[in-house]
Amino acid sequence: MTAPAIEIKDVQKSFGNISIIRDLNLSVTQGERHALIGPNGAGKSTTFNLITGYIAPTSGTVKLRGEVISGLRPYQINRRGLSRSFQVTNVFANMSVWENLRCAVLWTAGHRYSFWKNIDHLPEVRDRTAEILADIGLATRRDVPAGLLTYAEQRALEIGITVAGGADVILLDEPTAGMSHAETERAVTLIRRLTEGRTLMIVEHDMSVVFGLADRISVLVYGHVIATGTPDQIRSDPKVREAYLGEEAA
Amino acid sequence: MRRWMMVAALLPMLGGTAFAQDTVKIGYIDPLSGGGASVGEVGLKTFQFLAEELNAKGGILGKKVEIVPFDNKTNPQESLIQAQKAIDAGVRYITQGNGSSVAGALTDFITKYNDRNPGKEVLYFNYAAVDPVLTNAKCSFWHFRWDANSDIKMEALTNYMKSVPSIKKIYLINQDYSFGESVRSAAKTMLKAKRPDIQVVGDELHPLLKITDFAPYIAKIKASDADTVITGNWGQDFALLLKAAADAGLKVNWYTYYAGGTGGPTAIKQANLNHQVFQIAEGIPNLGHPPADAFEKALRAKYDFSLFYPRAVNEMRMFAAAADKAKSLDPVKVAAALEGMEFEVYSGGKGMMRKDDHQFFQPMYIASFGERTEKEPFDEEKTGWGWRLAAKIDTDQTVLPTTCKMERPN
Amino acid sequence: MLELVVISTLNGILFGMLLFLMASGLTVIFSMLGVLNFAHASFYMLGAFFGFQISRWVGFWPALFIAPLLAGALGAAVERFGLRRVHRNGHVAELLFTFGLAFAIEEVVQMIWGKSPVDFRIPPSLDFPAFRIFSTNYPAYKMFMLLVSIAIFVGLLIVLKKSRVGLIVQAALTHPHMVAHLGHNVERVFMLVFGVGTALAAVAGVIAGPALVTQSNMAALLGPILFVVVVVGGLGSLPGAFVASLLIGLVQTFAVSMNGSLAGAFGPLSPDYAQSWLSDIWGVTVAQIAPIMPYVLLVLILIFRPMGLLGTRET
Amino acid sequence: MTELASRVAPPYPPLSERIKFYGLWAGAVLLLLVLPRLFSSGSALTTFSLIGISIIFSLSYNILLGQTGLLSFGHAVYYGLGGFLAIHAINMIGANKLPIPLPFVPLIGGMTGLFFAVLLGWVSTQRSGTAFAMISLGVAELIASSALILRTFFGGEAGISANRTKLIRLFDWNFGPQIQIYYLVAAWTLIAIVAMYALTRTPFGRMCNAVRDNPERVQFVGYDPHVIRYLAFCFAGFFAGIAGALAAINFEIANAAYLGAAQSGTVLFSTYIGGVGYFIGPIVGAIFVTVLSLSLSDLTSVWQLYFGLFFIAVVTFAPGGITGLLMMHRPLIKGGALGTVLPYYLISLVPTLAMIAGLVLGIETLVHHTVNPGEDPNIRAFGINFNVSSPLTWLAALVLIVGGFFVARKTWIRLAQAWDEALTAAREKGHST
Repeated sequence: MTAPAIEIKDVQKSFGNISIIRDLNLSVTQGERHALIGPNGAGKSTTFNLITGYIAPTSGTVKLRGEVISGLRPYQINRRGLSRSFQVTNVFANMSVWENLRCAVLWTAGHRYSFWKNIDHLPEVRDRTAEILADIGLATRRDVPAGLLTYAEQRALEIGITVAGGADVILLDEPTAGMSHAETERAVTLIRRLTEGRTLMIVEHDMSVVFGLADRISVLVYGHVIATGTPDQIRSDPKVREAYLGEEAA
Repeated sequence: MRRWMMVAALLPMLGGTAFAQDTVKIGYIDPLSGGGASVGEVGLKTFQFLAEELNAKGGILGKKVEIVPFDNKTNPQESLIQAQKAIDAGVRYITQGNGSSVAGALTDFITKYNDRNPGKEVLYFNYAAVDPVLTNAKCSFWHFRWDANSDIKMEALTNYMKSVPSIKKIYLINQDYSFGESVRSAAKTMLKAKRPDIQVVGDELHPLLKITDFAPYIAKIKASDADTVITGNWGQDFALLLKAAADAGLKVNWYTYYAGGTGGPTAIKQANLNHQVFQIAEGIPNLGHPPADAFEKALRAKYDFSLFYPRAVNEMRMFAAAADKAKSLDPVKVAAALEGMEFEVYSGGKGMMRKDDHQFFQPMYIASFGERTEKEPFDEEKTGWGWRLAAKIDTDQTVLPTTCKMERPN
Repeated sequence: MLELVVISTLNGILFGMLLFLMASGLTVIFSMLGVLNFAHASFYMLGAFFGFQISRWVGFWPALFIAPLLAGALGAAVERFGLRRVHRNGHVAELLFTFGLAFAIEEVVQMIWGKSPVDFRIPPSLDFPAFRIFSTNYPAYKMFMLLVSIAIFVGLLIVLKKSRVGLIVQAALTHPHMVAHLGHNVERVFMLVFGVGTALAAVAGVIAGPALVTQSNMAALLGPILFVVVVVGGLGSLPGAFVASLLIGLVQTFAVSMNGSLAGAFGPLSPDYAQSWLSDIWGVTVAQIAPIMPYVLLVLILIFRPMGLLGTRET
Repeated sequence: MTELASRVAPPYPPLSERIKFYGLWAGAVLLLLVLPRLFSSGSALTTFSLIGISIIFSLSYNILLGQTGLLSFGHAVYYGLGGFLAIHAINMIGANKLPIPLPFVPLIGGMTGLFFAVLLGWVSTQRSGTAFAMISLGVAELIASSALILRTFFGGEAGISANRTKLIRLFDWNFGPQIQIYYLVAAWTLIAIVAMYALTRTPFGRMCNAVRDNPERVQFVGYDPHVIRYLAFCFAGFFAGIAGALAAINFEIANAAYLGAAQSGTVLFSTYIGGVGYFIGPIVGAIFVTVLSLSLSDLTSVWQLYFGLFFIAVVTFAPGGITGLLMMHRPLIKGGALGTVLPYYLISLVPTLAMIAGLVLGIETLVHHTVNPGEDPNIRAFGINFNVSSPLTWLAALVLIVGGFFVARKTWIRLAQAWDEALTAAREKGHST
């Protein structure tokens, strides 16, 4: 039996006296699409930040494929094959779309901090960048500075950067927030295609996206997972209905 | 007028070289902007006044004397650029005074330049940089100094102090750079030799122009129970030191090098230290020497400052005399004529340009600053106070040996 | 020994308060607008010269109020017509703007008042020793300086904590972005803050002018020490700047009073090392390095406690 | 290469572009070779040498500011230490007759800069932004102050001097004459420009840009922004050291002024004025600021005032620096719309120049009255004679300033409109950059 892609065990996080995350336990198996839902302020983004090393847990451990990663720096975690996107668009605004994607490819292509190679003469980097560029459908916008893209394009680029490094565990933080219905549909197709064969963990408010995309769903309320299960199990879970869907229904 | 140079300065960029000269150009390289500008400007006007004096008598060898100003911003590198510009503009005589670091860089530059460009030699007249090294270890045939170097001043000062029995405990406070260092070490060795009974109760170096509050230093002086302080401080470091002393009610006598510098008299008056501050210099107003008095009057009529550089007067007059003697304006010949030349100095008495190291020796005067009597007609910086002679040190009492090994051109 | 300790403490406090007087305006400007105002010292100098000129016409006390008002108005104008435009070009542009301004102000001051020091005197009503400790006089003017410093500190604290504008400013000190989104007339607040900051610098100038040397290079000579005070104290913290000023004043003053050196502690080096760089280090006394202590403090603070002594946010 | 990449990736530059690219470098080499033939005076050669040194120094600074987003107030530390080590090296090589010719000494300076950057960089670059700026300020003050305390090494405020001709000769050059120093500096400048340009086109160079734009995101593509900042800092230190060594060779002296705040300020000026957003920016800035600082003080005694006003004008109206200002015209030129804007430029030039002339006239007359009262009122500024005591001069200044300003403002508005229209037209033709 393989270790779960992500395993969160008894994690606590408090800022001062306020405890944001309490006894968080969560397990994401390899290859599944796992959605994390919950009302505003439940601690979803904080959970992402804890997993990716952006903040360190007050206590408890986070494991990536069985290895403890809590306490590591974000780039160390990233190098172990975990990548994330951001809720607020977070790209390299003054650099072109092409440069953005290429930066995301470099580390895994093994070029690291190399200052003796001409970046334009790295065929495998070029191929991989071109592949991602075509995948996210921005080929015609290749040389436009990222800061000048439309919102939807930036979101696509955001996902592109996230997957470009070839990480096999992908965390997406509200990838469709603020999009129109049509844009959302395109984004979901894109996510589905790009994360094929990888582990995906996603935070999302759009329930149609969640229930359409996820293999399993965890419900987070006040920094605590109250239920985990398939979409159907979650739909019928009374605790979830009471805590979350119940609210929306009311 | 420094605006003379305005367009001329751009000409060398276009490839011009020295053209036929009907003037003697003296390049004045000193700060004319930034922190040192107040001093540099006084020097420039003094030299321009002296050039006019020479021109009124027909110039040097019939040629008009012209002072060409170059702003070095008190920066050694900038000085070298300006020296290069001056040379391109046809200057063969450079004069500079502010900052021993600049002087050191300039001697080096001119020595190398003359070495590498035979036939185009340039002379360097130093009117105020007092680092002893310039006429000792780093001496150069092309450098002449009219100011007494700091060791000579200390020699003269200590020759006076050894005859003042009331001095028992001395405190040294100086700026932490080569000049301050040489004042302090010279004071210690000379006092030990001349008055072994005098105790040096404190020996302080503080950073140059970085102190805003001298109270802690004054507290130390006070704690040391000193009756006399020797300081080479100048500018803000001098003014703030005296003000802090006055604030704390410190009662000592001050022996200084630069009490007469810009802002110094104002600070002494503000601190109300009536005849407690002494200065060693090669000349002061109120000596009662009639030609000097006339010169002082004429200068004050034209500008709003008094003569701070009697040495500049000696320099310019002696330059004219040397050119006359050599019957040439060729710097090599003028240099040869200057070597060992004797001269009647501005304040009266004989001076001599020593051949061994190109250091000028002259009578030195110790004077105190304070309220005036009718014998002292001149005041300073509109304070109402003026200089009063305390002692004259004759030329032979100021002579020090040199370690200079002069390399003369063949 | 006791004498030196007592006097050094007193001197340290006095010097620290002078620093705070100069830095109080900067801490408000720097913390709130994020502007590294290199022209702050220039406004301090303008204050001194305005004070000098006005006190010649109407006396010192009116000058103490009029000069800061003038300088403050000038500062507000600089913010309104200059910095505000530059603001959108980023912090480096703002910084260079103030650089350029400092250059221009120095030259203008030279044009008007010349390059030599002016005779700016302590007012006769304060020109007497206030008290005497261990035979050292403490002039009344220094006590006055101390009082003004403390008054400014307390006054600023009250304004910041109690008034409406103060609350906005206070909020802007800790959460500059948030306040901008709250729809307050942030621009006007910024202009006001800049004006008040420069006016405070001018107050320091009027008061320090007679005690120090009023000359056109006084701004340049002050150097970056004020930034040290603000950063060591912590951005957005007025009490921090107060504590940092005191700390720097005391550290520097006590360092001056110490003569110790490595040579003094461990004996002189063997003559083999004479005239080598080792002998330089060996012979340096604590007093000699006193003035660079603030910068040591700055570097250490930024490495080990980047938010400063009492700061609330990282620089 | 895959078929996809050849379709989607940016095409490799065609031969014509590459010829243009290498032609540019060849042109630069040629220019450097003939320059001393056109301007042969000593101070012209000195000026060129200083420009070359300043170019290397400014480009090294832009590795920090423009490319990695690090604002340093202490870059002169590495320049200065490189200079000092170079001087000591020259003295040592000369005294021991070591077989190292002068042209290799800058490398020693570079290694010194690198060494100290390696030493001091790790703690300095832990943070970016204001914290980095303040640490660099503190470190710079500490080193500059130590330079005056450690006299044996730094030679006090007088500095250390050396004689560059005492080294073994290369091609029978003794490097005494300035022309030989010019060629030495020119060669090193070319090498340094090529090296620093190449650096921007490496994976590391691109990650520097990424760290500048968004250090947070860099962490999530596998990079440690601290390491990138540190490496950039080391490279900047290395090239600054080379520049410092060349300065030391040029002046044959190194002193505390090399390390000081003024030197750090100047490089910040040059780089920003030239434009941090372009590789060529610092080169333009270095040329401009060097020439300005060398010639302005000859033209007027209040050069500081003009200097200050000029910088205020640049940061206010041209945030991209001189290069940014020029580059703004690229879409117009490409779109062929420049012609429609040019007339407006010419129209607004007249009142703007009038206003500037009035300002200069006013300042110079004022200066004469305050600085040189009672002297000959017929003065000469910027090569023009005028009488300062005449009320006509005052009136002319006033009319020029006020009238110029109001007319100029009108023309500026028209110019801006014309500009916008031209840009829109150019954009429609597909030339957005």
